[in-house]
Amino acid sequence: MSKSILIICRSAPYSSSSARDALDMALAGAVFEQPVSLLLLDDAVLQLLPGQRSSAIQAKNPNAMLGALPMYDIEHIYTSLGSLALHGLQADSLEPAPTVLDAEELRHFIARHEVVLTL
Amino acid sequence: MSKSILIICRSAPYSSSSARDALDMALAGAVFEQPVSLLLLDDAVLQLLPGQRSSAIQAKNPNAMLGALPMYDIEHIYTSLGSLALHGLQADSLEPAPTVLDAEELRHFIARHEVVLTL
Amino acid sequence: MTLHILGASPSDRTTFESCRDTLMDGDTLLLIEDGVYWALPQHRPELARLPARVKLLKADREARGVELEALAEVDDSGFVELCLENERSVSWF
Amino acid sequence: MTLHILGASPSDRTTFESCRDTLMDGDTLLLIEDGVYWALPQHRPELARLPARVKLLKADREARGVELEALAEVDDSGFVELCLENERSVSWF
Amino acid sequence: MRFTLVVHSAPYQSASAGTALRFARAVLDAGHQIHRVFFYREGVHNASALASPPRDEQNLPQEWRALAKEHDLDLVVCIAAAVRRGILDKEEARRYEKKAGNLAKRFELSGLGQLIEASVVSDRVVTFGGGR
Amino acid sequence: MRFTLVVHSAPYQSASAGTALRFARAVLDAGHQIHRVFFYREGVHNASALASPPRDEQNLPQEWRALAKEHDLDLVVCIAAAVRRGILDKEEARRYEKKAGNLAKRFELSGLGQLIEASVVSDRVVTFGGGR
Repeated sequence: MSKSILIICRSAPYSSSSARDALDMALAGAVFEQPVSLLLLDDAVLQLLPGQRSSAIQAKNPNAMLGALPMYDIEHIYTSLGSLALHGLQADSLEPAPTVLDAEELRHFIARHEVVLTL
Repeated sequence: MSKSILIICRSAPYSSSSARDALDMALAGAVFEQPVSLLLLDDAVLQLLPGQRSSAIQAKNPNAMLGALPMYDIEHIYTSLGSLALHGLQADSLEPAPTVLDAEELRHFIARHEVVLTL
Repeated sequence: MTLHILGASPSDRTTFESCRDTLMDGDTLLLIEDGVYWALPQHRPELARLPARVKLLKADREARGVELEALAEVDDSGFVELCLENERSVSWF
Repeated sequence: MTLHILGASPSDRTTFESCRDTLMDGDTLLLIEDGVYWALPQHRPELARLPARVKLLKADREARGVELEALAEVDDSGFVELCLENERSVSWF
Repeated sequence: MRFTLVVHSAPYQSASAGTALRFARAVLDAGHQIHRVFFYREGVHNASALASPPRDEQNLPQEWRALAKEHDLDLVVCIAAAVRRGILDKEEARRYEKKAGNLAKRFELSGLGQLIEASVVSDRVVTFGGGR
Repeated sequence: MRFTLVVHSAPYQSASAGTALRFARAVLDAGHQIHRVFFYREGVHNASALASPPRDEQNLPQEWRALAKEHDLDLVVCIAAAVRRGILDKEEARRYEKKAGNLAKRFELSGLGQLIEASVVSDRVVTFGGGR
């Protein structure tokens, strides 16, 4: 039995444990061989800013782990045009580079998944 | 020894324990005979909406306790014009009716206090 | 069809806008917790422009002293029903 | 003079606007935690319009990968200094 | 129909901890099943055996326990989230050399796999967030 | 100069729990005094003796304890906020008929009066919020 699971994270990398918790959920989904998508909306797009030196605040950088997701068969990290616009970011300056959904694609993307988990 | 203490609360009544915690701080200040002011900004002005029937969610209504503050020599509950405007509220439809500070008054009000505690 | 569950106050515009931008025709938006403040007269015009049906959660609305007026509400069992009527739920907070 | 300490991301406009509206000439605004994202190019014009001096907390800025460019920053001991230079602090979060 | 609930908030942190309990009751009252309630993030504090609210305040850990007893609910607390935050069962207390655990009865520590499994086998999954 | 710090957030709930500790260190490094650190709201979880983070993660309760030991800090946890949330010292554990408390060493439960007193006698009071 299998279900498509969408994980929506909306938090900046160090504001709380949310970014890392979303990653852990995505990895758990992959380990249990479920098709998992990770959608970073709003502040969560800030997880993809390059050059994070989080040792300054004794925190782990979720960015490094986001880059490792393809090893777990999570090939794409999604975000929306609106989230990029919120902070004036360009997809090609982010690491790992996200797959960007426009408004119409975003709506259909959500509707394509059977389970949506937000955090 | 005495210091003027300003407590700024910015939370709606049931979103978390913040509204009740702010009240408890104000009461503690009064019990220890310090001059205390309570400033309700942004969502905190929603604490003053009449007709809250919080038994529906098994919560205590902070509104009732706000009305009892004068008994503790906290005569005024302050808010700002901006906070009323945020939710389109009129001071005279609120209970207890707050003392409303305009932008200029608000700045000076904060600067008049020796200690500012926010929550 | 999707049930969108919005628990954030109108002071959190970013959450509202992200929720709004994912609504499709046929979806339902359920306002719970501080989301019921969207039913204050000040905020209603924005609700009216949404492409989704809007409902309020009764207990949360009553607790917060918000008038129902022309809007629709459901009780907790109606919340469960809405979950069943829709294929999935998305929580916005 | 007051030290305003802003820890909320630009996605929380309500917190920013309340903080902004209480700034007086001579006050200092210290951006900490997710507040350092106000230094992203997108958000700088609003910072530039504030009547207060603006500083960033270095460790928080570095952690989040935000460029300093033309802004001023302080380390943790500078944060302590700012508290002493001002008569009171107000935290916005 | 089978539901799974995901609870992210601690009792005093966000109204959603209370909303989740009300929703669980409504699901059961309507004759549906709850496959699992999964407590994640700050939600792990709903499983504290030590929470001691004043008598006139809602006691969410106690109410979850009572509901679980009545309906034989599966209340699973994410072990990684819990241990970090100081919610331990007896075994974890031993592992980390603490004198005693504080996980309330009827709750069980387990991994995120329990959330994934629940998502797959349930008809509906509802997240109770708050305090991102 | 004398500082008082007010901490409102739990370790994983908000970055501000970590900011508060860094600030405390900077105050002491600069040769100033900390009159008191007052833990309120979810901040009470900084005082958990049971928190057991992975080794490669910051352990805030432990770091507060170490700092308190080194500098003889007064770490006060609001008793009303703590008891509700399941943080109990031995005495409160007895009062509420729990097997054991979980308040870490060097922390002390006391009332909001301790915050008011600290506000009055300190030169500066700084709030570390987050997660309203």
